[in-house]
Amino acid sequence: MQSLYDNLKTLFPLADFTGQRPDLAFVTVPREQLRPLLLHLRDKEGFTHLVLLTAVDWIEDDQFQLTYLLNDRNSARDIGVRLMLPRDNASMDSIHDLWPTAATYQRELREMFGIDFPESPRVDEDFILEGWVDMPPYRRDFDTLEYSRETYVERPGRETRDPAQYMKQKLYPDGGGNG
Amino acid sequence: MKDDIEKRIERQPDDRSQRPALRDIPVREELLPRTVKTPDGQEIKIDPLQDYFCQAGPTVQTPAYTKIIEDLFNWARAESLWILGFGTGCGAIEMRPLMTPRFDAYRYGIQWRPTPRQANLLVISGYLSVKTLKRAIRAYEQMQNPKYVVGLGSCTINGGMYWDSYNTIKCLDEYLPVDLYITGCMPRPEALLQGFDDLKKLIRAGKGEGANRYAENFEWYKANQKRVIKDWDMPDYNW
Amino acid sequence: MFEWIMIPYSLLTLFIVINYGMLLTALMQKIGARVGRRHGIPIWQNYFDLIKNFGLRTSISHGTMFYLGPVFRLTGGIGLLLFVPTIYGSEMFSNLSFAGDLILALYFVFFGTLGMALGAAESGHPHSAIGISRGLSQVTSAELPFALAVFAVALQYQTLSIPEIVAAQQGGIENWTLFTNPFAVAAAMLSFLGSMMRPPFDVVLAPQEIPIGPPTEYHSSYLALMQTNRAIMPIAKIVVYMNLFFGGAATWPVFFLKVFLIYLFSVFVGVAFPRFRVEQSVRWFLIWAVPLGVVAIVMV
Amino acid sequence: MADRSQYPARKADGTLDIDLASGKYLKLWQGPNHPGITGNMSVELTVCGDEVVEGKTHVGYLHRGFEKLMERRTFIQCFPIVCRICVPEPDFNEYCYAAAVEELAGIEIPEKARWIRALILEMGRINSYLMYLGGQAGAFGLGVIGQWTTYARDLMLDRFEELTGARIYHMFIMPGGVRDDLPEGFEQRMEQTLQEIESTLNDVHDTMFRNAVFKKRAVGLGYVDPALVDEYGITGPVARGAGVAKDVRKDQPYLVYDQLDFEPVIAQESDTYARADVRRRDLLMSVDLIRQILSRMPRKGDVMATLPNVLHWKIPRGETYVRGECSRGEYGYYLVTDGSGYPRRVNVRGPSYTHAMALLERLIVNVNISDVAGLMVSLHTYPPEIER
Repeated sequence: MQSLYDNLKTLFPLADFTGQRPDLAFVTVPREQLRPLLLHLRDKEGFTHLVLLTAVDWIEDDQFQLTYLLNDRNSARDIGVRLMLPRDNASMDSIHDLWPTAATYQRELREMFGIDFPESPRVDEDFILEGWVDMPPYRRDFDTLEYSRETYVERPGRETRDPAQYMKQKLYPDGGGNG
Repeated sequence: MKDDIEKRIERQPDDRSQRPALRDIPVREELLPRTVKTPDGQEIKIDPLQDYFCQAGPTVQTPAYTKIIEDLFNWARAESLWILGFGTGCGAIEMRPLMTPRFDAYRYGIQWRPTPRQANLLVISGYLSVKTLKRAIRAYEQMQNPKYVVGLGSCTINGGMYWDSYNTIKCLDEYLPVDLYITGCMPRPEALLQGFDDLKKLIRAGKGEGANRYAENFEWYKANQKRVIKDWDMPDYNW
Repeated sequence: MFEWIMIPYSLLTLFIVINYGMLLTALMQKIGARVGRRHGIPIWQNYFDLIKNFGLRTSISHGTMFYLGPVFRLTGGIGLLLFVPTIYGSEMFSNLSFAGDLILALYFVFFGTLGMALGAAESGHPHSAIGISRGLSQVTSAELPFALAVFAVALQYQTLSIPEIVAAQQGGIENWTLFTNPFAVAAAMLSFLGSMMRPPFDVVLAPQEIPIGPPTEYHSSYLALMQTNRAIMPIAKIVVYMNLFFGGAATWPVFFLKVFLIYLFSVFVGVAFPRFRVEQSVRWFLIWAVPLGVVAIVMV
Repeated sequence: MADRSQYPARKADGTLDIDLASGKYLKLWQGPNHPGITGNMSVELTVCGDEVVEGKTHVGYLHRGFEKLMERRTFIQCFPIVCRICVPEPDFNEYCYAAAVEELAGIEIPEKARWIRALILEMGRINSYLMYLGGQAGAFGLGVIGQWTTYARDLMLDRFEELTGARIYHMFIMPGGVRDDLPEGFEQRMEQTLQEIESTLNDVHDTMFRNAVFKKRAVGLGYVDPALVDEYGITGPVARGAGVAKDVRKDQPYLVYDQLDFEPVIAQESDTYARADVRRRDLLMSVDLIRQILSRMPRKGDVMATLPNVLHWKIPRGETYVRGECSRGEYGYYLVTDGSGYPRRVNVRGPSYTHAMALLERLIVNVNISDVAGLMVSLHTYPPEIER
């Protein structure tokens, strides 16, 4: 993977590179370089299979990370292309013309993270949720427990404990333990 | 179950703060009133929400027969449970062994019906996401009185594994009149057979009046359903 | 010369046939279940379902024809039964048969389907509509070889009265049409498969495609009527086949046995095959069954 | 064959121009409450005559928000719920999640645990394929196959039960290894089960695959052009049915698959019949693989690595993707950790995600209504993988 990274480096201004496994690496790319990089990987390097496209919410530094994971079957290697987006009204250009299935992933991201992909087909239709009136649920600042408490009736009698404390009480009543 | 319902009805109206909506949902355009041109060229006005559904609410159907006949009917109902073939959740996967050689529920008069009109038992097989709850309500209301609901799996009782999920209901009998719960995640076919057997006992004893319970507390059920289903785009009673 | 005693006699026939049909259909389901290594429904299940459906408290109508659909269907079944001699030579059970009842039987075989189509169409359910269009096209193509076979038999025995046809087949198994005119019987039995709503010709009801076709919207009492007909219609149809091709039945035991065997034929085929698409089944009838019928007529 | 000339023209934005009021088209919802649908999803069909003009897949009826729920559970708390994502074959969730966590936490699992994991995965594959065969035959109206295969599946579930204690949700493969060793005499009982399954498969082969009517229905239905395989991210039997020997077990061997000898099963016709046949032969291959695993597995050795105190288990920042070949295709977990005791992001990549959405919507056009169910089953779509 290092060799791949080196000759990619000559072509594109790539940021940090992570060799996760011998057959899996992640590179970070600036937004305007994403499309040429994907095209290069697909056509020149043989990464023809878009495995997944998903997002990670780094709310501390106010960014979304988009991850395009590509797979090259013939030489059995994967590369994940990372891309950082500003978090407020995030928007990204669609790649559904490179891989038709990307449209599905983009619909999900639009709904679950609120990341907009203009000109991606059917991107504004309901995908998973129906009649969702709250903020996109996969964002970190959406508290699912609070939401379900406020929305759904709960049957009385259900209690939850912090497992660490509970097991400590159970296992080490004298208050010791390896915690 | 019944008095449990009444207890809860007493503490209505629910004082929980309704979460503010961040966006409002437009009515789907196939539900908007419109004029269409029929193939033979005449113009007709259509208001789907008015024209496509029957607006009459459910009414309490008291058994109008003598006790003997009602008992006979109850016995027959117990002996022929027609399940609506609607796998709402992962519990549906244990329904398949139930219908096949090892367990063979047909022996007990349990059969599948693919259409709600002919089914008289709605098995909520597992957690209900809001989207499915909407369909389940429609399916239930299309069934004919008397009809029974069996909640299958812990997640129908109190949320089970998904107690903190934002998309699944936690307490099924707030939204549909449940006659019986079968616990487990997921319940084994033996548990299902036992559950159906208990349901038969209930029906024979004349306790399977869920449809009437639904009709009596109709407003309460509807209020609960509408609190959860944010885009309520069907009439209150859609058969 | 019509005798009023006919009426209670025919009703008695009807009663026997209904119960026999109820038990027989359940038995056939059990046999099918055995192929799946199951025990299947209890033999009394049909009665439970019938009582239950009559006992449902609410029912929804979609209009007059919606009511009449099951009624027509039931009329088709009962009419077919009553105008065909059930037991040959028996004063009690030869029913209202008369010269030329063959034509009437042909008509009644089709009658129920038409009524059903009208009724189900009014329910307005798309699955019903699709099922009807499939059903009518398939039944029509399945009726064709049967009609040809019937004409062949009528030509062969020079009569349109079923009792006379049965009479002509008496006196030994070798006199049955089955052996005197095998092509007609072959054509008729193929069309019999098509008319029994079992695989490979059950695309009309096809649960995985259009659950469950025409009866989708039918429930409670309507459904109960149709169940009653489901018990009568096959028996009545089989009675016709039995009389025309298998030498009729002179006593009830023979009747029960022959009906059971003919029914079993369709069940055996049914459990072993997937279902044809509708255009495939129509093509199948036109390619295989109709030529047999033509041959039968030519041979006579 | 409906008249092609009546088919709707495409508008500028690529969508079809369909005037429902013209009476030429009929909108038909297949599902969610429909026996011919796989799982709880729905296809919005627009039909002209008997042929589908346009089909849109609608999912989300089974959405529980796993990826959100896992963000507020510790790593060990996640382990019991991941298997709930996919009912017919839960073990792949457990494996992929466990493998991802181990990779990021730098845990090396004992050798025997790797063998037992492979064994569990193959058993799960057999279950899933048996379900599929029944569904495929049932979609064409041959109900008896479902009876036989479900019975065979019950036998395999018994093996699962004595190994893991559960029928469906096993919760057996946990981070650090597997929960327990094989019980006494497991090999012999497994051998009996495998023989039962093989005999069932012979019956299925005679009744289903040699059946003229089944061939009439299945041959030529849902042809997948091999050129589409990479474009649409097609994996698993659908790809192998199209002649592309795409099998993660061979391409990027995980667990012990590099020590087992097998060849990916492929067919060239790329229609429903070919896919069904690929799955049948793949099932037989799994039976053979289980025999290999049981014979070559190390007899002794522990099955669980020593974990840190799972209640205070923090995993340093990192991200990885772990994949496996499940019965429907490539199953993968994309796991991101941020140094805390909770996963930062988990993304489940189910094969149905591409099969049931983009591919199905493309294949379903011009298909007869009767064949829609058969087509969906032949893609072996399973909605919870799409919506989680």
